[in-house]
Amino acid sequence: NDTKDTGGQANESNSDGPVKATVGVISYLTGSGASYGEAITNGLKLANEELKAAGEVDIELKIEDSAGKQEEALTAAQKLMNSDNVDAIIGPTLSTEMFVVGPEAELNGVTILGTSNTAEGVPQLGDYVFRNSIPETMAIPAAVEKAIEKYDVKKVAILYGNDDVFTKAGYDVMKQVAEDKNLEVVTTQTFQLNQSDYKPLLTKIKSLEPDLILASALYNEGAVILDQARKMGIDVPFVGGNGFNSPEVITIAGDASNGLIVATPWFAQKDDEKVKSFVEKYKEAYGVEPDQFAAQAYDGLYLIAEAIKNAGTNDRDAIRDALAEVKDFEGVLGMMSFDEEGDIVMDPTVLIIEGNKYIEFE
Amino acid sequence: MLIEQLINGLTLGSIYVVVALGYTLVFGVLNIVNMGHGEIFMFGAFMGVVVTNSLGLPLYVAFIIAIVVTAILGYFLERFALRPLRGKEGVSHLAPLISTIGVSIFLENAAHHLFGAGNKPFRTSFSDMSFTVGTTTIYYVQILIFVIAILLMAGLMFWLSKTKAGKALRASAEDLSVASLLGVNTKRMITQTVILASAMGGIAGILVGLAFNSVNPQMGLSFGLKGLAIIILGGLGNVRGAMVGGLILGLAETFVVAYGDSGYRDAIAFIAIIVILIVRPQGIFGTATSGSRG
Amino acid sequence: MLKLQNVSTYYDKIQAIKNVDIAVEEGTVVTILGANGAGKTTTMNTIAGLLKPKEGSIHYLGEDVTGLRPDQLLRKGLALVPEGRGILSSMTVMDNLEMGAYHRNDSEVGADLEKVMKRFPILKERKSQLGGTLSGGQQQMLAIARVIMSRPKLLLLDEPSMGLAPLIVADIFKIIKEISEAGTTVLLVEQNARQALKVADYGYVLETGRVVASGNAKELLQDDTIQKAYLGH
Amino acid sequence: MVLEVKKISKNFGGIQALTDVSFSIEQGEVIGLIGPNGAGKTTMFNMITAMFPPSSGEIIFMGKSLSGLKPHEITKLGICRTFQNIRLFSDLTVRENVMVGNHCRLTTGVWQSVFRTKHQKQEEKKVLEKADEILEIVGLLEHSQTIAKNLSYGQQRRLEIARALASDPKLLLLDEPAAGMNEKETNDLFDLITKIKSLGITVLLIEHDMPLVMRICSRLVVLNFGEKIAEGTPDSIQTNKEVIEAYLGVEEEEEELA
Amino acid sequence: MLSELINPYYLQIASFILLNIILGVSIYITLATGQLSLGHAGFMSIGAYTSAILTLNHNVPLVLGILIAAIFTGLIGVLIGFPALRLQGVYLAIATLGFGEVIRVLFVNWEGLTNGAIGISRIPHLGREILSFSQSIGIEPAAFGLRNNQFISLSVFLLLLIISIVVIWFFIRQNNSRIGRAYASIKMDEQASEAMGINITYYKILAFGQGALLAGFAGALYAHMTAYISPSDFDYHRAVEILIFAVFGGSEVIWGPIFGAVFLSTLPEVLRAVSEYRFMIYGALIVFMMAFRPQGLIDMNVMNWFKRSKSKKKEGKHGTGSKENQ
Ligand SMILES: Nc1ncnc2c1ncn2[C@@H]1O[C@H](COP(=O)(O)OP(=O)(O)OP(=O)(O)O)[C@@H](O)[C@H]1O
Ligand SMILES: Nc1ncnc2c1ncn2[C@@H]1O[C@H](COP(=O)(O)OP(=O)(O)OP(=O)(O)O)[C@@H](O)[C@H]1O
Ligand SMILES: [Mg+2]
Ligand SMILES: [Mg+2]
Repeated sequence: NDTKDTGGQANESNSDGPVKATVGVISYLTGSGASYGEAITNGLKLANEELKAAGEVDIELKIEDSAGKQEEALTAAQKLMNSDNVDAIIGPTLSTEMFVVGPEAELNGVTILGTSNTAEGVPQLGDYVFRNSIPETMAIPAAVEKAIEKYDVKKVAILYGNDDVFTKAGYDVMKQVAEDKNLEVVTTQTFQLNQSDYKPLLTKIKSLEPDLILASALYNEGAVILDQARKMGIDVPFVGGNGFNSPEVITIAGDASNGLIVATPWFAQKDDEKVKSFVEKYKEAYGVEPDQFAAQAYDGLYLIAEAIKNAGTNDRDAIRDALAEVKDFEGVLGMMSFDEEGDIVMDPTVLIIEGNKYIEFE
Repeated sequence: MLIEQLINGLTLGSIYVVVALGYTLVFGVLNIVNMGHGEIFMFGAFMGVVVTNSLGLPLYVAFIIAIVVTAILGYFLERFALRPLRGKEGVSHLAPLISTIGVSIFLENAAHHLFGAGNKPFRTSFSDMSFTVGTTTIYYVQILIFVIAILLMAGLMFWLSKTKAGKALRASAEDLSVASLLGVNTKRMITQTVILASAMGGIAGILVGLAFNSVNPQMGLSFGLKGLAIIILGGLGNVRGAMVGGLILGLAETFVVAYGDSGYRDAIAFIAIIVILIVRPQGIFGTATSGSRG
Repeated sequence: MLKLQNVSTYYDKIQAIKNVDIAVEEGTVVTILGANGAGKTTTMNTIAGLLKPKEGSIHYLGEDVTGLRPDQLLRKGLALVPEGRGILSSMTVMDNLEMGAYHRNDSEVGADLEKVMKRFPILKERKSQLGGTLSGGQQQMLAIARVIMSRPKLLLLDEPSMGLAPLIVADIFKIIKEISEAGTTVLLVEQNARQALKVADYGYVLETGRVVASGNAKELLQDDTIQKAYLGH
Repeated sequence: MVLEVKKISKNFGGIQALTDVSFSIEQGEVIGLIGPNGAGKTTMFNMITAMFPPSSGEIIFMGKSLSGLKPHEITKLGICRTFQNIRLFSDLTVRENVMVGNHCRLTTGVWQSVFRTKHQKQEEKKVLEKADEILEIVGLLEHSQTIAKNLSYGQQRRLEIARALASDPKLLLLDEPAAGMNEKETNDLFDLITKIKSLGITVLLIEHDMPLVMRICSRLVVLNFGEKIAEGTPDSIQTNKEVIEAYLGVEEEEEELA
Repeated sequence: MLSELINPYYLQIASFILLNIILGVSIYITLATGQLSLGHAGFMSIGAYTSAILTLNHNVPLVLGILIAAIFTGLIGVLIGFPALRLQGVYLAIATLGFGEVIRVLFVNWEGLTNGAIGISRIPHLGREILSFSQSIGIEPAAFGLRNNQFISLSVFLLLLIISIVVIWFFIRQNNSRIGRAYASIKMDEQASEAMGINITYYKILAFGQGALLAGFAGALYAHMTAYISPSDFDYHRAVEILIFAVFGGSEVIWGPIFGAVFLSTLPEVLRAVSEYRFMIYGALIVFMMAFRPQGLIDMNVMNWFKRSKSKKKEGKHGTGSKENQ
């Protein structure tokens, strides 16, 4: 309802129909991370349908694949900026890609909004670089704090994927948090993308009897880790990072997923009209529950649309300025604003999986 | 913990063995490293998922379907990626390597479309069955995997060294036209070999699904690379070498994680082969073929 | 027994033999002579099924066998010892001999093995040595012993005396005679024209892929032009 | 003395290919190395050219021991060989094959090659001339642009000799150059070896073609089962009982020489 | 006017194609002596990291950083070349693949130096450095009627174009010389080459070193073209991609890998429209290609044909490759 209000303000500027704009999307659509890209583009498409129907802005999405590779992301960005002359860009999916594309967008003066980049330093790439995904520095401490409160944690084991930016960045935060909270780290173990066998490291962790396991993993690996850990008799709770948070965890690990604590901007079961309607529509359109990637992308496009609306034009600079101005925007993720650097400001929710469901962790 | 890790290592090693045997067999006969084998193995694993989870059929059906499907894939691989290269003038020895890499790229991406990019659960009641000795829990799956690895190896070894067909296979490996002059139907022999190796990949795929509950389109690459390292470790085309190499690698990886730095786990295989190749270029069990003579 | 009619074989676009007609009667020894590159090996490989003729037909034992594979022909009793011997160099001498009997299922394989070992004692001595490490002459022995193991009805030999010591060359020709006397028909390609014509009943002369002369071996041996071209007089 | 072979033995994992073989070669000789198949003749070539190290013994070339040298160093010293199974660089042209043979007499390095210095240009010119000169000698000049694998067998044999000659050898080792040749081609080969001899190059020849060997060699060394069983002039070898028994055979010998 | 024509998108693609050409040539050089290396992604990463670390942490000028990186990688190549001598064919391929993987794992774990999986960002960017340099000497892109981003893309493209031409020229010259003949003969028959007086140890290592140097050089350029590198940029897929350039285009003549790099780097762009299926198409194409032209698209015959049709215009000279039998 808030959206409608803000929308109302902008209406005056486009008396002669909706503001037209082209938004480029760089997404990871082929290759091992295609599932992320798929969720993102689904979220975007859904948002755009709604926006079109609302009729205040008329956005055309130009979606390009980056295959998760920097060069391809860069080429895609160049294509969008210089051939398709888009007015703003959403994406790319990976922080590594953003590191390459961000400066180039800055140079071209095109606003770029990351909806899934959680590594440190992304908004700092330039004035035109924004993100609406919460960084791990925000999510992980929130989750760990709550877990410590509840379970009286003294000893933790840390587990992380060391060959991936996302999980490695998450680990750096976990290490810091453990230090800040005076937790004893009994062991730190690493694994690699697409690994199948986690038994050796879990066996070791089990023998050290931690009270809590901090696991910086993407859900793909994380779910398998949970499954193998529970089978082995490790029943302490897990705290995961952003990437661990996905309904897929429950699909893959089943009962074993219970006890996973994550802090997330996105909670599909939230008692909120917007969220409910989004989840419903998304399920209807794509047959699965939206994960945070879809939700962040969905909100991302709304944010861009808001900026375009407020700018009242598709001028690249005007869009940037308008986006920086966005305050307390109500999306499916919650209330969002940007700080000076272009990073998101919002409160994450801490969730735990219980009874094969995400519920709010109190 | 030592015993548990030992079991972990043996389980992993046994899976590596079954993957590596597929490579070894094809290399032994065709002198070709079949880079598509890993992806065929991955398809085997997905068959397990589809049959047990999506269709809800029992495990043994999964084995059968996986074997059939991977055998068919093997046939196509031979038919389209290997046969056209055979007996052609001016074919560099890299050509089959590249064309099977083409197959692997194709299959991996096809799997993305067919099954989705992420992990798929592979849960069967059998994979939860276990017994406990002292403080150690042993799963029946682990025993099954070990037994299958041993059986396949023993069967292959017997077949290659003791049977007529095995000898014919080795003859074909060395010189196709000579083998055919000696009465071997080389075309059929080769097709059968690739099919057999692929079916073994299918079995390996299911075993991985059972053991780790982790099936994804990328597993072909990660296991495939290990498989390659193993056949080099054990000596190309050597069945016993594949067995020993696989078990050693499984144990080594496990113990690096248990007592060393888990960050280097993926490097172990290759550090080992680099060392082995420098010390013993023909692999642990490879026989030094005296170079061509003057 | 064997009849080539109008056979032409190509390597890609290069025609190696042109409209070749050759006939081999049962129980005889027939030799094909010709300079280097004349197409002798091509002819032999075409007969044995290693190469597919582009034109013409091959009849063997009254049956059209054009285009059959070598293994199918071997089952019909047609065997070739290829140029360069075709030893399986990473297999032992014993394995090589056993591979000779690959297509046989009868019970006499063991006895045959004994027989050839007796005929070629050096092979018995070296039976677990790898084929590739034998010297040239030893390899030739092995190749012949191996083909005997397959009990051919028609035996094609491509330059069996190449690179062999005089004593062994004599031995080889003696063996060819023996094989022939034991009832096997032999088609022989030789550089050693004189000796080949001596053991042969009939001869063909190939020149740049064509049959330019043929006739009774004794007559060819006396023929002037043949003498000039191939016998070095 | 050009070459002195001193008590060379070679054992291949149990197979004694050579046992204490000694002989020597004088400047300008054509010497024959003969013996039954498997006697160790090719192995002797492999010892001289360091393809394999000998198990024991020493080889002296022009007063210098060859022990521990690499094959290419030996070529540089002035020994070059041909192979029993032809081993040409099959995708190179005839001329290029010969030019490769001359490699060890050239000195241009990477930079000179790329920047085409004067020195490089001169060398290249010289090597081209030299290649054509040698091709003329072996009678392959008209085929200089042909790809080696497209040559006929006899021509390939001659190209191998040409390639070896390009390295300016003092001693040339020929391993069964007449194998697979008919009598006419063998006669041409005789002429070629005579020509080589007249260039002052010493030749060590392995050959089973007895008429050729007897005509061209001034001396013969006979191996049997890795041991030297005789040495001497062709006449004395032909009548040597042991050689006849092991190698030449009785009847055949008469016929061959008829 | 000019600014209408210069589209950074196309220049970007073209620059990456040029980079791939250099990589293709780098693998061609090692292949020229018959050594198949799947370790070029590893060499590339060594070059990339060396130059990135030097320029970023030690304030080494960009040009110097790239050169040092290339030479350093070349030296590593020489070191690897020695054990590689003992290996042949598939053994060498897999051992070098292993080398690449070991390097990658090392870079993942050696956080103090490489920042681990997070990678190194804010590496001096080639184009942006050129821009600030030219601005410092008073040349503004606007003087040519260009926007800054156009100027950057254009200058990177031109620089790479010059480098590629020099590299190709260098190796063509080398090929048509004593060195090239030695390489070719080693590729065909090592033992025979040795017997003909060629120091195969020297040349094989030289080739391996040259290949590594070139891959390291390309890696350094890559680091400064994207301004960000992480270990996963140099994984198995990269190694295979480089090899495929050479084999797809043809590894007999230098134009093969060049053509392969151009064709295969353009393909994904062309297939953007069907981007979901492009890798399937890519894979199928490789299989198809090998079945019909296993020697690669450009081989000796194609080159001879080119040469012949050229020389035919000059004079009616006799062609090569025809059969001349007696
Ligand atoms: N694989 C091949 N590809 C192309 N041409 C070939 C091939 N094999 C043989 N030839 C050509 O075919 C012709 C006949 O060759 P073939 O080997 O049949 O001759 P040959 O009479 O057996 O000679 P030799 O006495 O040297 O064995 C020759 O011109 C030869 O160059
Ligand atoms: N690399 C090797 N490994 C094992 N045995 C070998 C090797 N090379 C040669 N031999 C053995 O050494 C012996 C001598 O072989 P060599 O090739 O020198 O004979 P040769 O005199 O050249 O015979 P031919 O005239 O048949 O070529 C043979 O018994 C052979 O089996
Ligand atoms: Mg022939
Ligand atoms: Mg010999």
